Amino acid sequence: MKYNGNILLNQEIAPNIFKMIIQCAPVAQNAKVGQFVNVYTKDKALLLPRPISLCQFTNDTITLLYTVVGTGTKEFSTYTTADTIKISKTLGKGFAPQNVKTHVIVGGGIGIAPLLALAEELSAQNTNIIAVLGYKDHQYLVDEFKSICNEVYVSTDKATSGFTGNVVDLIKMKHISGDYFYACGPKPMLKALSTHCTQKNIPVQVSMEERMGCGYGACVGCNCKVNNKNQKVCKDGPVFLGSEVNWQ
Amino acid sequence: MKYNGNILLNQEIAPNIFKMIIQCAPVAQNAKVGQFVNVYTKDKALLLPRPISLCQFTNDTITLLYTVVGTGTKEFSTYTTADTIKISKTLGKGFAPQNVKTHVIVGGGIGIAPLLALAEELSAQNTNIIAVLGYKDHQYLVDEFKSICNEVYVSTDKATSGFTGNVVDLIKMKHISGDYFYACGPKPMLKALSTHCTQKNIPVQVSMEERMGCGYGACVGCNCKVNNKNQKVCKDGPVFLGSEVNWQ
Amino acid sequence: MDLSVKLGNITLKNPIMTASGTFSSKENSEFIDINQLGAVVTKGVSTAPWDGNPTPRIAETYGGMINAVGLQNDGVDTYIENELAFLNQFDTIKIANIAGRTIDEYCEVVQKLNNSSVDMMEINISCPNVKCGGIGFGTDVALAGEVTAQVKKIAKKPIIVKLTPNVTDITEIAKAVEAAGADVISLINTLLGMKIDVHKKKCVVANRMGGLSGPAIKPVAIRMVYQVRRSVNIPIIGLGGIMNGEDVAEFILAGADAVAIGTATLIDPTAPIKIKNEFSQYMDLYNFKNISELKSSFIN
Amino acid sequence: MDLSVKLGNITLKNPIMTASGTFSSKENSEFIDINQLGAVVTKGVSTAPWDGNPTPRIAETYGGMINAVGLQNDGVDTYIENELAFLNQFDTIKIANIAGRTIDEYCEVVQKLNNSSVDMMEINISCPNVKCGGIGFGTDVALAGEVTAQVKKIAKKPIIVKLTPNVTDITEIAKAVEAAGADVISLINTLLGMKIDVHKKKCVVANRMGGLSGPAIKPVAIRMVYQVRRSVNIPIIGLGGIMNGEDVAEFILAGADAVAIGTATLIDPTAPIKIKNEFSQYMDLYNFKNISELKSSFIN
Ligand SMILES: Cc1cc2nc3c(=O)[nH]c(=O)nc-3n(C[C@H](O)[C@H](O)[C@H](O)COP(=O)(O)OP(=O)(O)OC[C@H]3O[C@@H](n4cnc5c(N)ncnc54)[C@H](O)[C@@H]3O)c2cc1C
Ligand SMILES: Cc1cc2nc3c(=O)[nH]c(=O)nc-3n(C[C@H](O)[C@H](O)[C@H](O)COP(=O)(O)OP(=O)(O)OC[C@H]3O[C@@H](n4cnc5c(N)ncnc54)[C@H](O)[C@@H]3O)c2cc1C
Ligand SMILES: Cc1cc2nc3c(=O)[nH]c(=O)nc-3n(C[C@H](O)[C@H](O)[C@H](O)COP(=O)(O)O)c2cc1C
Ligand SMILES: Cc1cc2nc3c(=O)[nH]c(=O)nc-3n(C[C@H](O)[C@H](O)[C@H](O)COP(=O)(O)O)c2cc1C
Ligand code: FES
Ligand code: FES
Repeated sequence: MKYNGNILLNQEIAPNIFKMIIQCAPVAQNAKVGQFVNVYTKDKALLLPRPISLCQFTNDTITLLYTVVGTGTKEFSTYTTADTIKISKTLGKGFAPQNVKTHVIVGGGIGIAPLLALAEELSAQNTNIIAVLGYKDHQYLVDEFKSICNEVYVSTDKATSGFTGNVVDLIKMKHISGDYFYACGPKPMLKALSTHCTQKNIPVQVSMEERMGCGYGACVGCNCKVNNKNQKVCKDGPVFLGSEVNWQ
Repeated sequence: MKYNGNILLNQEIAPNIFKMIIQCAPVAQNAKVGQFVNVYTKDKALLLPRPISLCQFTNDTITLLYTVVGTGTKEFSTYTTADTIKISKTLGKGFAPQNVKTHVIVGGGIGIAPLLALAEELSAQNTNIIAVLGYKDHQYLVDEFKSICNEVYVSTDKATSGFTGNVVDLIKMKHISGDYFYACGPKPMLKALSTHCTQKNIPVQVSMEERMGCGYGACVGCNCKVNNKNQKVCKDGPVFLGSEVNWQ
Repeated sequence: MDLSVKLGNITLKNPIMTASGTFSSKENSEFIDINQLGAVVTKGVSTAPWDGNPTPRIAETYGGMINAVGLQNDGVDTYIENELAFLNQFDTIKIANIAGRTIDEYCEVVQKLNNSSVDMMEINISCPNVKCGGIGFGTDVALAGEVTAQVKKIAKKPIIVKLTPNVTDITEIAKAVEAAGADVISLINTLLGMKIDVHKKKCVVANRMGGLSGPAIKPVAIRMVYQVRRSVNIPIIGLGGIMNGEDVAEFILAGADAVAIGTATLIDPTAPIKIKNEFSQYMDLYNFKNISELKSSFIN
Repeated sequence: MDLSVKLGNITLKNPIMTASGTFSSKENSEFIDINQLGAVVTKGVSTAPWDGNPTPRIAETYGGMINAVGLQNDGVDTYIENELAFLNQFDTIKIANIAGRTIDEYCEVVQKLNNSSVDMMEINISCPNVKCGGIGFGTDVALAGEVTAQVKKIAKKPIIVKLTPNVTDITEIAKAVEAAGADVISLINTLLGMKIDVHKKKCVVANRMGGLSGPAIKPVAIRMVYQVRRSVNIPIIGLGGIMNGEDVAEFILAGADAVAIGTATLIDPTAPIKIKNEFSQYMDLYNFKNISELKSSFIN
């Protein structure tokens, strides 16, 4: 089932990174942090929907942040507020916000997007939130995180500002720690962070990414071994406990 | 090579029949009566261009008349003046207007469209033009023909107005004749008219239609036997002498 | 309008089935009413659990997709306990799709399903034959007949044999499985395909090659259904690239008795019902009162 | 950047060729500069004129097209007088595509072209073999080898054998034609397909079945080039669904030495040049200095 959404905003917020706000109450109503939607292209040569995480949401809107990497995301980047967009309902099991004193949120690249909704939800509790954000070069969402987090650390691969290197190195160097970690980003980052957290005996929820066919659990395309069992990233995840993922 | 045209008008002039005026000087400049253009769809599931005849043209515009029959023409019917449309240069050898006293123009259905440009060109000569137009039920372009032809006869398959039946029967019944015939329409009509003209010893140019691949002479998809030789409708035609077509 | 069709002794309330591997009963039931389907074909099941291929398993192609799931499944026992038990609540025909690497493996699954609630079993002969060095059962006339005959010997439910299109002459294989006792033939499975990422300079799916499905392959499927319809007398389930109601009609005109929806369901979980409704409208448009009327309207 | 490639002894200035039957030298020369092409492959030519199939010959499918032209051509004598004479003015490699219903017919055409200006000849073994009851030369290992061997015996120019994808195992056919002396292999020809008009209730093309081409079939072509590259040592011309410069790179990464543009040229007569330019840009983007660098960048 496809829902029609109205585009309220579609703006390039950093080179090749777009922020799109879609008005679609039936979809937004059921949104949970860490979920994603399947976004359909108009280009009929492309059959499969594009999974994009919820960056933020309200009662009747969802906000997506996407990098233009191929034909589909290039198409999305051309949409204006005159266009409508077809999306699925929200899919997947998102993050499970914990009840602890200090949360550490770790994002790499476009994986930072879904963590904003998480930070917003956590900020409703009266707890400490530390965000560690890693970028290739250009930064985005840093201000949004700063306005709701107690501490925000930034690293870039290229020396643009802040720490140069990857987020896990930054965490180690600055001894950033807390009671619970949440992360989203490239697999090597998630793996390194999981290893780090497991050593320190701190639980970490990681949002995994895998090439998807259907996004709702029918095709078994997005397999991930968790606790030695085959799990569907789209349906059983995308969020798993880092300590339980069978990293390869 | 595809040209970008601006849509100046796209209007339903009869049920399912649309008139589209496209501004595209490089294409319009070389237009000849009886030629067609390849029109490209935006729908990428459809690869092949749609051949549509020139109904009229000026120095910088071409006018197309098209029936909505399938996916491609349905897409065209949704275009507005905000859209651009991709077309080829004008293709094919069109009608060869003759220098005679009385011209008879015979059109059936959407085949009437390219005959308007022909009538306009012939009307520049100071000669007699008789038009015989056959419709299923709803009529279009009749006023345009009336304003430039000396006589206009109309037939409809369903008794809406004028003669009920096909154009060839009408021609026979009313003894419509002249020095030279030009025709465009469904194959059975062209065949019957050619037989009639050959009997009466009057030359007739017929514009043939065949399912096309390329429209410019590369694929040999649009074969038609003329004078016992294989001819390409798109390149050697679409207009042939009715007496030379090997009718099947 | 009567949309019911018969596959041998089994009557389907309408010709719309799901295609194996593209429909998950629990997941899809959240989107559609399974009672409205002619039949549900579940994903390939083997004796013991299979792990499938490494990821990525999916690639997108022009008008199609490639999958190399590698028949990952939890084995027939879990299948009976979970998916089949779940399906029992619905009023539809239940068809198990069976995978195996040897004839014995196929037979073992059939044996276990004989006393289950499945109505029919579909033998997927695209699996590699381990004994014959990995050559597919479905690409060899003798092996295709052999696996069919052995399965038929023990099966207590009607047997559908699902053919692969990756063969020189589909009619030879179809005739062999009919001669060996198949009750129904289904076709086509996926075409073997590959996609290379020109930026990463490597194959998109980890397994390199995979199965091409979707509307891109429909002309091959229609051709094969047409050829097989003129070569055998048993019913045919047609599939490959069905995206809408007219595609269903095209398969039935080509000679199919029922059809299955695959890739379309992955794109949109409600596709089988949407397509069923469109097909009803098509039947209405031409005033066909039943499927035979449509079928016999074909002008050969 | 050096785009030149070698097919045996013959050097092409770039890997972009035209695909047989989708390019007409005179017609296309009105749109593009033929001198810029690596090679021109002309449409199938036979001993005597062939009439081809009745119309309609063309159908459109999702991301592809079906053609059943039926190798209509005016015979080899007219070909030499007209198209070849016209092509002589251009600085490009000229390749004749040869059709035949018997080995003798193939040989007769080869004989006549031996003393012409063609640089290479491409044997299209998808034609039905009249002697063996219409079975295609290209679908039978022995016949494929036989026609290649006979042609090679008399040919004074390098011989390309063009394979059909409608086979169970393309590598067997490829190995047979290599063993029989083929200098180059080209693949793929079209997949056998069919389309039915659900409103008219009949096949869209008069011949019922036809050849499916276009981007829809590219994954099958890539897979076969990949397989054949790992089975034979002679050069490969890859084709099937190439629409842009990245598609060219994909074929070369899969193992092709040169590529041919088919359906894309029918859609847009300037396609071969447009695609060549896009491919140059791709080479530039990754700083490849020649085709071998691209080829060996493939991560297997
Ligand atoms: C659960 C999930 C959530 C995601 N959330 C976001 C998000 O919030 N923002 C965002 O920008 N991207 C997100 N992605 C990735 C996004 O889905 C892909 O970037 C997108 O589908 C690419 O589409 P395309 O047509 O532009 O690229 P294509 O033309 O399809 O491919 C271009 C390149 O992109 C890569 N790619 C394509 N599809 C995927 C995929 N499904 N996963 C990973 N890489 C892929 C491949 O390397 C390919 O070579 C998410 C993916 C998943 C699985
Ligand atoms: C030289 C030439 C000039 C033409 N001029 C006109 C014109 O001025 N106005 C106009 O309305 N139409 C014209 N046509 C026909 C027009 O090209 C087709 O109606 C159009 O391509 C259909 O496209 P579609 O995507 O809507 O239909 P599709 O979805 O492709 O097909 C729907 C149905 O339309 C018919 N059809 C499709 N393509 C053709 C074709 N090339 N020729 C005949 N029938 C076809 C078939 O019966 C098919 O079942 C012309 C055709 C030719 C060859
Ligand atoms: C992700 C995926 C998994 C599949 N798994 C199976 C399977 O387990 N058994 C089987 O017989 N066919 C399987 N198939 C093939 C489909 O059932 C069907 O034959 C094929 O996809 C063509 O139909 P379509 O074009 O409608 O998808 C699978 C196809 C896909 C796309
Ligand atoms: C209209 C048409 C005519 C063709 N004629 C020939 C031919 O005469 N000889 C031949 O070997 N291949 C012929 N082919 C096949 C093409 O050369 C090519 O192998 C096939 O179309 C796949 O490439 P593509 O997808 O780029 O079109 C023809 C293809 C088309 C579409
Ligand atoms: S993407 Fe299909 S099961 Fe996850
Ligand atoms: S349509 Fe291709 S030659 Fe006429």
